[in-house]
Amino acid sequence: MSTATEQPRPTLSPAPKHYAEPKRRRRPLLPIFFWLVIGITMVPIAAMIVYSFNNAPTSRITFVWKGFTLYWYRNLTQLSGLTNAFVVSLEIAALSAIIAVVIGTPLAMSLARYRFWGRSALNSMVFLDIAAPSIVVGAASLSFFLSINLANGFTTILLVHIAFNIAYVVVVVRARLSGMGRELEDAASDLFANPWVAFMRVTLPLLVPGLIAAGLLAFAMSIDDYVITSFVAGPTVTFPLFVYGAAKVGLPPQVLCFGTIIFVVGLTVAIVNGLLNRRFAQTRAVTEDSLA
Amino acid sequence: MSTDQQLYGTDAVGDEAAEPAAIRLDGVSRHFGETIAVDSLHLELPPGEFFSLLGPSGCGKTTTLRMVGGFELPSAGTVYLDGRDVTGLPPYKRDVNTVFQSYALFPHLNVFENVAFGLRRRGRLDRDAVRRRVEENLELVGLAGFSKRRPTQISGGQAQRVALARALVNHPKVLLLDEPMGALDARIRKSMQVELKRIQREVGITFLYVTHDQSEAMAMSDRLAVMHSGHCEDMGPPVRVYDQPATRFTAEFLGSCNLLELTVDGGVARLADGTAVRMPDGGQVRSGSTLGIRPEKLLVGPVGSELGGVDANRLQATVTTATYLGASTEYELSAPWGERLGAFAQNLDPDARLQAGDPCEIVWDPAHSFLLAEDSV
Amino acid sequence: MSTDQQLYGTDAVGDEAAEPAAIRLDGVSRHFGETIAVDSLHLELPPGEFFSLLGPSGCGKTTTLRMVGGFELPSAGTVYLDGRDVTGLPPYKRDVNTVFQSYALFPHLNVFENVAFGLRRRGRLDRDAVRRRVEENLELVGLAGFSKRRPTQISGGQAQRVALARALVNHPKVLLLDEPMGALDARIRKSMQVELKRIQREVGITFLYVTHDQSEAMAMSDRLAVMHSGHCEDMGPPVRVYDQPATRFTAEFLGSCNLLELTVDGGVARLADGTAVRMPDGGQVRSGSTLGIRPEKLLVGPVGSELGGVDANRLQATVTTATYLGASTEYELSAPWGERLGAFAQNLDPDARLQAGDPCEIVWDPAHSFLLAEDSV
Amino acid sequence: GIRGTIGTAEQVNWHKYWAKQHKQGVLNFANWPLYIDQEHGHTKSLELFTKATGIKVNYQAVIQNNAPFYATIAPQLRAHENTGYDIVVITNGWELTEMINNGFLVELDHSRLPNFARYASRSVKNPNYDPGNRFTVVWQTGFTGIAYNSKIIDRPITSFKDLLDPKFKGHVGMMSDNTEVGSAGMLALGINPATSTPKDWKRAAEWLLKQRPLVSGYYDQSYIQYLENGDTWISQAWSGDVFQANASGYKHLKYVVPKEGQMIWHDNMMIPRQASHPVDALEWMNFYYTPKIAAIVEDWVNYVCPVPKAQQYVDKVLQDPAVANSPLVFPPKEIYRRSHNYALFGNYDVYQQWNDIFNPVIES
Amino acid sequence: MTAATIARPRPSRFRQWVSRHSVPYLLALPAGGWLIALFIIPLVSGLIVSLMTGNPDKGYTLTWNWSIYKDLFVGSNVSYITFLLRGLLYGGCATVLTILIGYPMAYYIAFRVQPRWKSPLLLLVLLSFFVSFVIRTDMWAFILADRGPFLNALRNAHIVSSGFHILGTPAAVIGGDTYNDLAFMVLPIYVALERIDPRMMEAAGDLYANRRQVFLRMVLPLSRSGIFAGVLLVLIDTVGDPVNASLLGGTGTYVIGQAIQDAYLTNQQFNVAAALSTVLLVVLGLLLFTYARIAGTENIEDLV
Ligand SMILES: Nc1ncnc2c1ncn2[C@@H]1O[C@H](COP(=O)(O)OP(=O)(O)OP(=O)(O)O)[C@@H](O)[C@H]1O
Ligand SMILES: Nc1ncnc2c1ncn2[C@@H]1O[C@H](COP(=O)(O)OP(=O)(O)OP(=O)(O)O)[C@@H](O)[C@H]1O
Ligand SMILES: [Mg+2]
Ligand SMILES: [Mg+2]
Repeated sequence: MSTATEQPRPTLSPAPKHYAEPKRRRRPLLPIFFWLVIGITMVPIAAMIVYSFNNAPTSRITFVWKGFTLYWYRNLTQLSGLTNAFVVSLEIAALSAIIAVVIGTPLAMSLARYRFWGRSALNSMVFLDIAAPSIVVGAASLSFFLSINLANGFTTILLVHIAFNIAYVVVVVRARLSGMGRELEDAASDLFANPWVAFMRVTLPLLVPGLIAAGLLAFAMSIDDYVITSFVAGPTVTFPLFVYGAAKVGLPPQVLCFGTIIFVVGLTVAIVNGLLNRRFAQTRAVTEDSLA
Repeated sequence: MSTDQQLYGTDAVGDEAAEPAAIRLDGVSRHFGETIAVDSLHLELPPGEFFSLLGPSGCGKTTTLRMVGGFELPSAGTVYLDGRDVTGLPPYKRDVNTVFQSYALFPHLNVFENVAFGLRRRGRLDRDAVRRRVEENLELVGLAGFSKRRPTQISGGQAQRVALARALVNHPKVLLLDEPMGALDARIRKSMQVELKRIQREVGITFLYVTHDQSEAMAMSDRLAVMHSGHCEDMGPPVRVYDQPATRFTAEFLGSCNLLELTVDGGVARLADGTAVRMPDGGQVRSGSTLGIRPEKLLVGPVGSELGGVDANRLQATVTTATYLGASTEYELSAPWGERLGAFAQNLDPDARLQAGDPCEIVWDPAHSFLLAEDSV
Repeated sequence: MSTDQQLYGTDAVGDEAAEPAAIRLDGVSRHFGETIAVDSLHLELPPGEFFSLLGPSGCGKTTTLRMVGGFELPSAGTVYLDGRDVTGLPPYKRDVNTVFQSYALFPHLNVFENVAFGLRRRGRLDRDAVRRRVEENLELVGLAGFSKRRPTQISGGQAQRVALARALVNHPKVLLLDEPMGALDARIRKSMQVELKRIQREVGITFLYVTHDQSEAMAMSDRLAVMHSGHCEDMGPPVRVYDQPATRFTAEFLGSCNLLELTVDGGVARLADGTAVRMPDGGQVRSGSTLGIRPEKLLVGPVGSELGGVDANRLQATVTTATYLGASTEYELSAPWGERLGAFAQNLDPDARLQAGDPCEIVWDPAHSFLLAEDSV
Repeated sequence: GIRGTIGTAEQVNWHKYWAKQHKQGVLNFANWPLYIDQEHGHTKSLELFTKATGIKVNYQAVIQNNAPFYATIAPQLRAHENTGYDIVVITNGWELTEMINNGFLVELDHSRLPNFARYASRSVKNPNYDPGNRFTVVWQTGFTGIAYNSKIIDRPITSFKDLLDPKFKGHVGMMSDNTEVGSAGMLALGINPATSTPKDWKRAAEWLLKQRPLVSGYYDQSYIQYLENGDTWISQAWSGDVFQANASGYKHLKYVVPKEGQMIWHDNMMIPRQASHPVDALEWMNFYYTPKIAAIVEDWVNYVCPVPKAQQYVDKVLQDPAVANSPLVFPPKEIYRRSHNYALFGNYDVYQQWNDIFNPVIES
Repeated sequence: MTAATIARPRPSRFRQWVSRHSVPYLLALPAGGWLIALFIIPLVSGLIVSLMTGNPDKGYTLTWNWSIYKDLFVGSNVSYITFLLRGLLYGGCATVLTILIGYPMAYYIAFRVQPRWKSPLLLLVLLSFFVSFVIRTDMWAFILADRGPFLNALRNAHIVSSGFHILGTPAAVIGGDTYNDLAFMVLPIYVALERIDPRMMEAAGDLYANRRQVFLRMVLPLSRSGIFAGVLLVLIDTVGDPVNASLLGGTGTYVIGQAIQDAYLTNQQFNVAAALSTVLLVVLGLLLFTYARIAGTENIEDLV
């Protein structure tokens, strides 16, 4: 207890966030409200999953329950348009996520690790990139591509998706880095590791969960984007664009199947990553505490 | 609870008839699942006393305090505040205030509003009265000019004073302090101790003070209790507890201590190498009981220096290490039978200090040593 | 830099001819925008020395260390290691290793890999050699069995040892330690100090040790430098610096200290109330210069007790507060002219202790006091 | 600056062009949703085509509306790049005119479209917007008239004037497409849209604004749902939708050809200029213009069939008299006589004028 | 200092300076360049295009036609101002709703559940994000359709009149916005609440504040930054959003987002579209800036 910190340090010494048994009485309003809202948010998801199994007569979803079937899953790829759209979305999401992580991580490092002229400008740019309304971003990008007479399509979608994914990657990775503290890199270079080796041997391994998280976030953001894409897509059709179009006249059941599949996959990935993070959490905690 | 009373011989239990104790814990326990944080604790604080809970980390000090403050409910036992059973009352219904280890100042309020918070909640005073009360309490802790500052704009020591004022302004019957100096550095800490003591004397209310720093506890308390894994090891005035600890744990926790095994033959107590030693008066020694001597009670000098009185105990030894600490020197000595002893000498002339390897003479007055019965060991 | 040498009278400067200093800082400065963290600092460490940088928070200790380690570039001045100018070299090209305040162990590597890290990077040894070196260094810090543990699975003290081993395993010419004990609690800290000193003696390499805990510095260092807002206030062996501090700051930083204004008339130095006082030998006193006496050098006794030698200085005073600290008692005394003095007495018999309000006699040997020229004040 | 469309057309020798092209076995077909036969997701017509010609069809229902779709492909067309489609289906209207005027379309080689010559109905040959079918052949024709809910409205509906009946306040549905709305307005005033002038348009707009308070909404393709569930009692409607509604159990919905007449429109197949499989596209057009295939498609789509001979096939082979005998699917001559074409917009400014007049009616 | 050590030449301080100081720029270059080229420049070019005149036939040329901003909102035959205000209104309502609904949820997770349950509950809140935005919006349209199971049930139970419908009403649009952005509000508020030291609340209790007062005087003020972050995210996202309006809305709920889309993607009035989006950006910027001033929130960047 004899460190010379002048400021009080609130996080030290175990402070129970919750009271263990014996409890004081509490009316269970909060939990009821919470679960009610959660329940409501589940409705459309449930509907999607349920109706993806509905044995609809026509190839539009209908309210009447005509019995359980796996038909739509078995004929998932029947609508070439839908399948193409989905594949395009996957490609763009994967590419944009990977590229965003690859070029976004260095930016995060320079923002988290160095003080330099123009840093705050960069920071605000990243912030603005997240904050700007997608309708504006989409419109602006389209005006840009029009003015340079670049025909819209797969490329333009990819370019723009990378642009907005960079911001998400930077935010996630930067948080991770500042959580890590630069001491470890100092230690590495003190132990004869040149900057590159220090990065490969120390920073990167500790960053991996952060990078995964960032990548997943970017992927999700990209595969789910409608507004921006709708401007720069040209004739290319992504999954959300297809769904939006089909929505006007009634969705084909396969859309729900794809939706359900995305849902299940995404959920599992998220849970796995969560567990991963939990494992890394302790290590991060240690480095953080030692900095306090 | 009788057993405890015999053991601790507390002097407070008798006079319930007169005026009720400011705080009384009656066999209070607190379990967290498996861990027993506090184990049927009995305490009794007469009004106006400065009482310290002293103990290693995790021994249950904070939990005890939190139960008095009403932040935890006891798993068993009763909490009385001047005679009234408050075991179930929520904090905001208790006439008690707390200074938290991390101060827990409200970051969104300035110093004045922080201090005024309690008064406003109670709403017994009009605005001016509140202002006056707050002003005078800031005065009291020597922060007259700081009303408008935000908690982020003041130093740790000042934050500490604000927390104190925020509690005192409500004139509580009892003030609870959980390691209030924990976050301060040695220097500020020292001055705050004096400050705190002064304030307590001025306002004259009961302080229940939690710390794991024994010198802090001894410097400030009228009485202190040494806690160990949830129960009370020893209780009494600092001098008594330091010079005549009831248990080995207390002896060692309150500062380093030489503990020597004794054997008895022919009614004479002897050390490991058979040297006969005089006992403190009234200590009836049995084989297997332990003799305790505090390092500062061991006088160390070059061989043949005539230290101590005629009836002092004497030993020959050699210095193994001498650590210079500025104001004093700490010696590690090896006794004839090989055991290591610690001694502690105030520095006067530099050349009088012994160096590692020097042979030396150790002397202590029997009255300065104490006995531990083996059962307490 | 000549001036500094006179001022510090360091003993290291002479023998450069023989072998180059392990570390030499030549007018090194470091600015961070406005703040001057380090201000043209001169240092010179002979090989094998245990040297401490001591100073309050923010005085530039860490920055100095970081410049030696190569983590910061000096704004001006030169850094020599082993006589070689390394001012511009990055850390990984310097034959220096650091024990960081927070240890900075690699959380994703186990203890063994942490320690092996440096050797692997240099790649001068084959796998077995590395294994042997790591094993023996873990041995050295007493963590033989811990190779497979992760940093999260060991205690603070152990982490500290790992950090030490990780640095030592590279056999650096110089070891830098930045408050290595900062995060440890008092008890472990004590044992680590002894441990560290032992290890330094065994490996015999130069230690540059940063701390703000003066007792730690004095206990361990061969020499220490007291830093204050970026420049060096005093430098020398602990005893010298403590007993004969060069400046007021040093005197007060190294432990509490009574500083008395002197006036001279008729060639005799007098205190505020005119009492004549004997000076330490060789101190030429001028009016306005200050007399310093450490509290432990002030003997306090009941009036008429025959303390001290014949040529000791004597004063009558009264006890204002007596703080019991177990091993010792701290007195606050009021001198006849009203000034407050601090005194410090080892506790022997409890009844010999003075209480607040008692009149008393203060005695000190002139040799135990020291003079500060007013310019240094 | 942003490049415009005018002057981007270049002279092409179409004989040379077609001489260079040959079949590649792939066809990218961009069409509207629910606009081709679907049986549990299988499209018989296309499967037959693939079986017959070995051309794999990549059918994409990506066209929601003419204008948006045209806007998405326009940049490519201007830049003379491939839009990725070999056939697109677009209604006669400004977008189509635009594409023809600017040379965004491949001139069809009718020597390879014998079936069109043989089977196509006179109504789809040599239309005013594409004389001689140089660039387009019709996919489906449709009528825009009035539909009403005979359960609620007991009196007969005969005229656009009925859309002005205060009794129907809040239950009148109109189209959100400004061409449809505008045309309806003019028919109501007895003006033939095909020959109308901006002055007529303004009068129509006034009539529509007068009617606005009665209107419950200006709907896109979802208008039919509002009719079916009774939210709207009377509405502007497309013949095919009403027919499908009748087929799926909403017998009480009646389609009326108002006495002022109705609008007729054609959705046309065409080949974008830089399409990479024009020969395959022609083969499909030719294949489609056979009674059998037209019938298969028609039996599901229920608009107006461009191939009269398909009627027998629907009747005899597909055993679907309801469709076969419907005057809406295989209309008699006099129905055509009472049908009017849309106004033709020579250039963008005219079209813009139209928008400026009619958008305020709809957008609000 | 032996002659040897003095004589040894020292490496150029300048070179080291450069080598050390160029690192951050090199690291920032790829992504920074990307953002400038494909985010900043487009934003600017959006402004430029808005100052062009022409039509898709003739093309558009830059004529610095500032008057377009006046023409759009003053005496235009299409009342864009209405669409803008409508967008702001819907966005505002949705934002308020997300606060009212999201705050209790965040509070529940932050203070009322055991630590090990927190991340699972957060995941629940985020669950809807695992379904494509358009799908989940359209599923609402599907469920709430006038002849859909939900309304039929209500009608059969005679809870609502046969004329009653949800789709096409502003309520539907606002509801959709609220549903889609709820998590954007819950997360930042949760983070802010997590930062509150529980002992702070105990201290309040210790100073005679009952639970209501603890909330009003401690928790709410301390979670302000979280609310601000939430408002930032939700408002920005909902004001411009065309999807909810067009899938759940009707003819009376036409908003600025749709106007921009139609101007670009239907009528090809590039200059109009660009102008509208520029206006939207500016209006939102001003709104949030003033709010930041009022709420006195420090450094907005931290919130993301
Ligand atoms: N809310 C809680 N849930 C579970 N265990 C708890 C809780 N609070 C305290 N404990 C346990 O009870 C024991 C006593 O805790 P307490 O905080 O009272 O010790 P302490 O004496 O205050 O320690 P320190 O000096 O470090 O503050 C410890 O073992 C601690 O782990
Ligand atoms: N990277 C930096 N940027 C700006 N100022 C700095 C930086 N590092 C240190 N300083 C300033 O330089 C001065 C010295 O800092 P330094 O860390 O060396 O002090 P210190 O003696 O190590 O203090 P402590 O004992 O608290 O570690 C301080 O005022 C600090 O604020
Ligand atoms: Mg505690
Ligand atoms: Mg430091």
